[in-house]
Amino acid sequence: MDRRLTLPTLAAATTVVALAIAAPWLKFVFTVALAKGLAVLGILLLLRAGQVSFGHALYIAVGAYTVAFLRPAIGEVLLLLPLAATAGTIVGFAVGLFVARYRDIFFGMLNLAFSMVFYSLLEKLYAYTKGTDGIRVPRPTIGGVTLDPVAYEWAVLVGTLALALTLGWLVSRFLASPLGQALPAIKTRETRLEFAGISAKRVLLVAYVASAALAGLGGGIIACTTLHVTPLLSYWTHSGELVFIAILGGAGSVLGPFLGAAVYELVRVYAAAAFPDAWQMILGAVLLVIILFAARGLWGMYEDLVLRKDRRA
Amino acid sequence: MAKLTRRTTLQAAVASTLALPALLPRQAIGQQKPSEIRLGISTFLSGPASVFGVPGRNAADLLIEQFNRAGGIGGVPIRSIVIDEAPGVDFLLGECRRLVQNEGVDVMLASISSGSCLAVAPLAEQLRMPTILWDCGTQRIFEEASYRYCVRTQANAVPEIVAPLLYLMKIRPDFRTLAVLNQDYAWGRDSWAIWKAAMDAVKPGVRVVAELFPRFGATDFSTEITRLLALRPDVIFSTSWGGELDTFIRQAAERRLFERSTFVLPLVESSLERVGKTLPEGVIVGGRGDHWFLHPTAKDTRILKDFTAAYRQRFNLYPIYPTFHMAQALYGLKAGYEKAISANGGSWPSREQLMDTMRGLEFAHLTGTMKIREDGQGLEPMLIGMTKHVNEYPFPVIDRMVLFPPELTMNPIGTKGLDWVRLLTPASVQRAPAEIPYRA
Amino acid sequence: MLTLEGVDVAIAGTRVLRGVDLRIDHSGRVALVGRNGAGKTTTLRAIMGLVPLAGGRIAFEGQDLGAVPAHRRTGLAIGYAPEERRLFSSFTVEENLRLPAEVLGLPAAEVARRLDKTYAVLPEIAEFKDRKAGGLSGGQGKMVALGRALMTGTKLVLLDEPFQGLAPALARRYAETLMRLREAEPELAILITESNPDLLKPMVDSAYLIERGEVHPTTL
Amino acid sequence: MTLLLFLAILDGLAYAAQVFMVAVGLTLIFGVLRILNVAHGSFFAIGGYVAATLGTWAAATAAAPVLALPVLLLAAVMVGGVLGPAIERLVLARIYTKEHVLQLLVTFALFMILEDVQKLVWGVQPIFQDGPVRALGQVEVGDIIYTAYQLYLLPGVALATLFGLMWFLRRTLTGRVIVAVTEDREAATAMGIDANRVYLLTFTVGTVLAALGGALASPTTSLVPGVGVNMIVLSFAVVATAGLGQIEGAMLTALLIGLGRSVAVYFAPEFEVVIPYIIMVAVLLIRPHGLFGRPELRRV
Amino acid sequence: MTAPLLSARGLKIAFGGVKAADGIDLDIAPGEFVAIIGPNGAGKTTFINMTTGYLRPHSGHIHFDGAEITGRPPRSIVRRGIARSFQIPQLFTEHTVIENVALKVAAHGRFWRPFRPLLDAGTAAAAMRLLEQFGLAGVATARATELNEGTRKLTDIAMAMALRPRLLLMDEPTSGVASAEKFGIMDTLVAALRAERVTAVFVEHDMEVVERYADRVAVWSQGKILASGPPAAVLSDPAVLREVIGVETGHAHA
Repeated sequence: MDRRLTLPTLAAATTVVALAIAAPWLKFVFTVALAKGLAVLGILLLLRAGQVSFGHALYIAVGAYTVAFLRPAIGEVLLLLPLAATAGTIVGFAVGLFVARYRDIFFGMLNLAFSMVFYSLLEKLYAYTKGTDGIRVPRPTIGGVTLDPVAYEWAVLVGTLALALTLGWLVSRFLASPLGQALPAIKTRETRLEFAGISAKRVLLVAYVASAALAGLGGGIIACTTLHVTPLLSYWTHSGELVFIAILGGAGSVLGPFLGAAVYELVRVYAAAAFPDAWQMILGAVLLVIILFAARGLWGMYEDLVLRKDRRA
Repeated sequence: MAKLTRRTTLQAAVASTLALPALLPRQAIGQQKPSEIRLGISTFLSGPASVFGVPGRNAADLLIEQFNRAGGIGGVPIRSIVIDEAPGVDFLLGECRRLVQNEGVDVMLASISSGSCLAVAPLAEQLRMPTILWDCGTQRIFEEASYRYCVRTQANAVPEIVAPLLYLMKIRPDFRTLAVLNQDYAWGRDSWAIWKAAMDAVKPGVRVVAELFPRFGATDFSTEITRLLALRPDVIFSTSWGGELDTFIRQAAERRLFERSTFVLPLVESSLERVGKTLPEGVIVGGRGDHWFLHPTAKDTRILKDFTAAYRQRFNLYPIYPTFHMAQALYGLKAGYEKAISANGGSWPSREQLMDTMRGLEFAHLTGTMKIREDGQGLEPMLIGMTKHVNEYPFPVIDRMVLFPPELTMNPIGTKGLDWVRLLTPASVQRAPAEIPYRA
Repeated sequence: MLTLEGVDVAIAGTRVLRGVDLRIDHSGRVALVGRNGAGKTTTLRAIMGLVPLAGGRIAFEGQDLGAVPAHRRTGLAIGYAPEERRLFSSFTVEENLRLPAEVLGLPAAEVARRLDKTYAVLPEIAEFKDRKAGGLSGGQGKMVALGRALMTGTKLVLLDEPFQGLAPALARRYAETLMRLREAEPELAILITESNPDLLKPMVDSAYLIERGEVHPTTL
Repeated sequence: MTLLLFLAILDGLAYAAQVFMVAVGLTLIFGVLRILNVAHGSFFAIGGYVAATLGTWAAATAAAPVLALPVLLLAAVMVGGVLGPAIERLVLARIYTKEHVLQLLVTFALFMILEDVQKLVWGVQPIFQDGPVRALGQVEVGDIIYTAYQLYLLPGVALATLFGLMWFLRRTLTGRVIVAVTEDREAATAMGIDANRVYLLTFTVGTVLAALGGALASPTTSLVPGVGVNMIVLSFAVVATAGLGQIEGAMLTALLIGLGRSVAVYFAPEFEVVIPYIIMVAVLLIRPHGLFGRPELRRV
Repeated sequence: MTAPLLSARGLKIAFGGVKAADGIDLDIAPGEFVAIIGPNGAGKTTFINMTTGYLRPHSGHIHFDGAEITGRPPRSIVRRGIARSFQIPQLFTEHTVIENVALKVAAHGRFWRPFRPLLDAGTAAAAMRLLEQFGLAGVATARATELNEGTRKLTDIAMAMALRPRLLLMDEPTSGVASAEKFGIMDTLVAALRAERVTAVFVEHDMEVVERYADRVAVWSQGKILASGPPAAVLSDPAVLREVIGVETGHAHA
């Protein structure tokens, strides 16, 4: 892993824990943010290949509903989360086989279509999903231990943080591998890959399945945190939100998604607190400003600051 | 707070996050009389359901001002903090935590969406947060779990659907065919399930000729209307609301569907002013409780007259059922606090004392008095009637009103609504009270 | 009439033109020869304003073209036939011809006059003027591209590798057309790029060699 | 059965007309600017709101029935004429050189902003102005009553828009200039065409069309917060299925979706919601670039 | 004569009426170094595109090492041992030279190991060896965008060599390169090809290069092979001189 990331990573992790100690309500916000960050990490993989999915909320919902459906049978987080990731992987593979053939707008729209079909199913199959009312998830055990609510929240936050660190590290390893390095070729000229004897479709499929698994895991964590899942999780605006976070955080580093997710959630909370009727407008304006004036996102801003400091030193 | 949030930089956001908790050191159980009661309200401020959410919020603003002018509750003024439940459960639960753990909110008034209520109730237990469910309709909440910190100050889906059915049976017992057109989401499905089960119990053999569930948020029902025109069912039942109900009514009126079938619209009270006399006479009207600004027994009371006048003056609209629901929540809260204070010998009650008092509480509100049952469920009558056009108003009024008492329409504690409605009999219809005609 | 002084152009960080000096006089016929990738196309694109200059100056009849946006340059009576033809495939041949003249806002009579003139020089394209440009063969397309350049280029036309990809018979026809043009429009200045200098020998009066983005006068 | 099918087709045509009106502006903008405009739904909604506002004003005047239809067009032109150029110049013009993701997200940001603007201006109460529907009256088909607005006006306007656009793009100079930029921006510039102006014009026309879609929908539907959101997804599906930038394709797709939907409502109502997506996936499986889309030549 | 490594029979393809290949028959023997010359647009690059699977001939067959490869996808053909370089080098601009080469090394070997770094010891060594062979060791850590044209050409060819081909097809290896550099580049790459015993075909416009390096010359004209044979013989053929006049002969430098 890039050594330049070690310090900011540690600083960010410490900040998250410190803030959560100082303000207990942030435990929940940060857990959800980190879980979304995992899904955005997946979006980042696809962005490297120049592809935007406008439907990845699908996999968040797949993960979340996996937890909700299995909770009556399985009461253990350490089992539920891997199952959520597995469900994301399976659905991601099935959908990926289809969408990996398409590029650009078609890729984005097909993902959108699949997520909207899934959303409709969640609403429709009322007998199983309870429709928009959603399914309640009784608090599961962690490692066989039934924790009190506060301890549980801490455990989920710390666990998610650990997962974010581990998976962030793994994704950065992945991006440094030949497979990861081949992703940009899909963005520019994928025939180059074909002439190197490599199927661009398969490269994209691998990234796609990985992104689905990450989003599935993120969805599982969200279900274990909110303890209530609704079909809204898979609505297309939530997919747009994931892409938004990816750009906000910056696609240049694996820290970007988590940085973006945390800032997104905080901006939304404070915008909603200050302007309950117009928080969406504030978020839109933030996004607009980022794209127009700092297209490399928050991580890009950080890099610029640090680089400038380095140059001065 | 406002100053902090206006800063937009990351640093400021982080800094303010750090600073906020320190600003508000509060004890979990405040036995001392607080300087203010902080009231968190979750409601829809965006999206289609803001048709209900914003009137609810408006009612809260109006009543809280009134309460505070009169000395608040037990001498303590109320301050409300409103949050938007539109972005979804994950956001709402974060906001609730923020309100409780950061803003030091004393009481929550939770949610319009049933999904939100189902998610918030367990959190309320966890945070020991007194919570009043002010508008959501699902009967699942108190049937599937028991909560110490949650009560509901209105009825639920069961009486809201059973009452119009009993009314239909009374007014037009001879119908043979029926079609349903509901929004395709939990409420639309739930309310149909209740209706169907109850109808099969009180009048077996009715043929359901079409079950139409157009997409939630649909903007066009002309295909559905063509089909209904062709099928000519005796009765068309729809629990749709908001813009979709308005659209359905307009499109149905333009194509004279009202001339062919009897409509049962249990939520149409909230659309009357908007659709105006496009809605013909003879449509069965409900409003999720006994809410109407011309409530037959309360319309001449000071409290309702003043409220309607003040609301109209401020918002240029007549109050609709969500405003009444909000009022019930606030009157209930006030009554609960006051009773708990006096039971506590004049000193400020703990959260637990407050919530214990809320159970079994009877309190007066805009249209009468209501009671909160031991399980936390509110009991209120159901006002069902039929549209009538009069000169005094540019929109239909409700005539031939029947006020169904809760005993007739609400399942007892410990039963499940969907099971209980199957036990209804044709005799239930006979027990309905007498009609009250509209009087100007 | 047209002068390039010290023109530098960089594309994606690579310098493609380095200090190009080039000059075309009134009614001059100039060849710019060089291999593929030497910078011929970029030179013409720079004249048309389609790539930004990294340095230097291009002037047409004394006017600095730096102040003239790309889409105004046909209005100076410059015509341009790009490499690869680049006709609008859903238009008919005549629509392709008319477009640049109509965009200039020329009166209908003037457009018709220029069209007649173009058909006079290129009689063969009049035969298929109602066909869609997308269905033309390579040689036909080249002819139409030339015709389209003539519709606005009443003072100067820039022809980018007109012979590339043409079969010898077609190349000969195209060369004959250029000779005919020379007689019909003696005042017209022409800049032709080509990798094969011998083809141009009979029809130009001066030549430049371009190599690695550097331009030198040469003789053919 | 035959009658049912016939009715289903009538309903389908009316619905297809609405779908086409929403999608056509989007597809036009995409064809020229290569930007998939998420804010399109907001233009639809604002067009509807302005039409309803103007309609309410018109209804109060003496010439109410005469004005009912022209105000719809007026609203569309007002909304498109103001919002289109403003957004194109102030925002989009700055991002043409940036990545597609960013272009898409910029319009997403605009959508978020406009969504709240619309709420702040018109509030949350459903707004309904059915003057135009009433002005045109009813039509009976068998014993089924239709509104003339639905049966004649909507399909009529859709056809007029389709043929008008085709005529405009093929027969007028401005139209051909737009097509030229669509085909080859650089060659068009070299032919003296100011591509920036074409972008401005196209975006404005697209915005007017979106607003017109909203204005035409306003007499038959309630305007509520979020009314634009649903339109976006639907029109995206149409554009992708049609083949990007294909106006005739958009019409054909709208017909497929309209007929598919109404047949579903009659015979399998549970499938109604997913019809557009099923059609989209099915079409793209067989034709990966959409019904009328052409594969762009891959570069070596 | 040994069996040909590559054998093309009756290849035909046309684009919008232009016949880029109109019955091409061509055999390449193992170890040969064959130049393809001809005017622009004669179909030389099209031949490479068909042989590497990028284009499918409308008719005709291509055999490589005895097996038919006509119409197979590029990646399958690469796996069989045919690599190519490009007239415009296809480098990953955001990567360094060694990363570019390493990616191709990995593509040939351990591509599908998702968590092994691109520049692990084995891959880096293999890439470095190639860079040394092509005299590129000095620019190993330079970004692809910082290179001059000649170096980019060599990098592109080194990348093709990283796929360990038996046949290498090069599209104008010296185009865009200054004349002063061209022989240096050709020396380097011919030495590398010989060292690895790779058969090669290259499209070229520069007759000096062709005369000096090619074992055999095939002259392309209008989709047909006009002549084929040793450079000295072919390039003195008057028919070739007339038809292939488009090829720069050097006198323009005067």
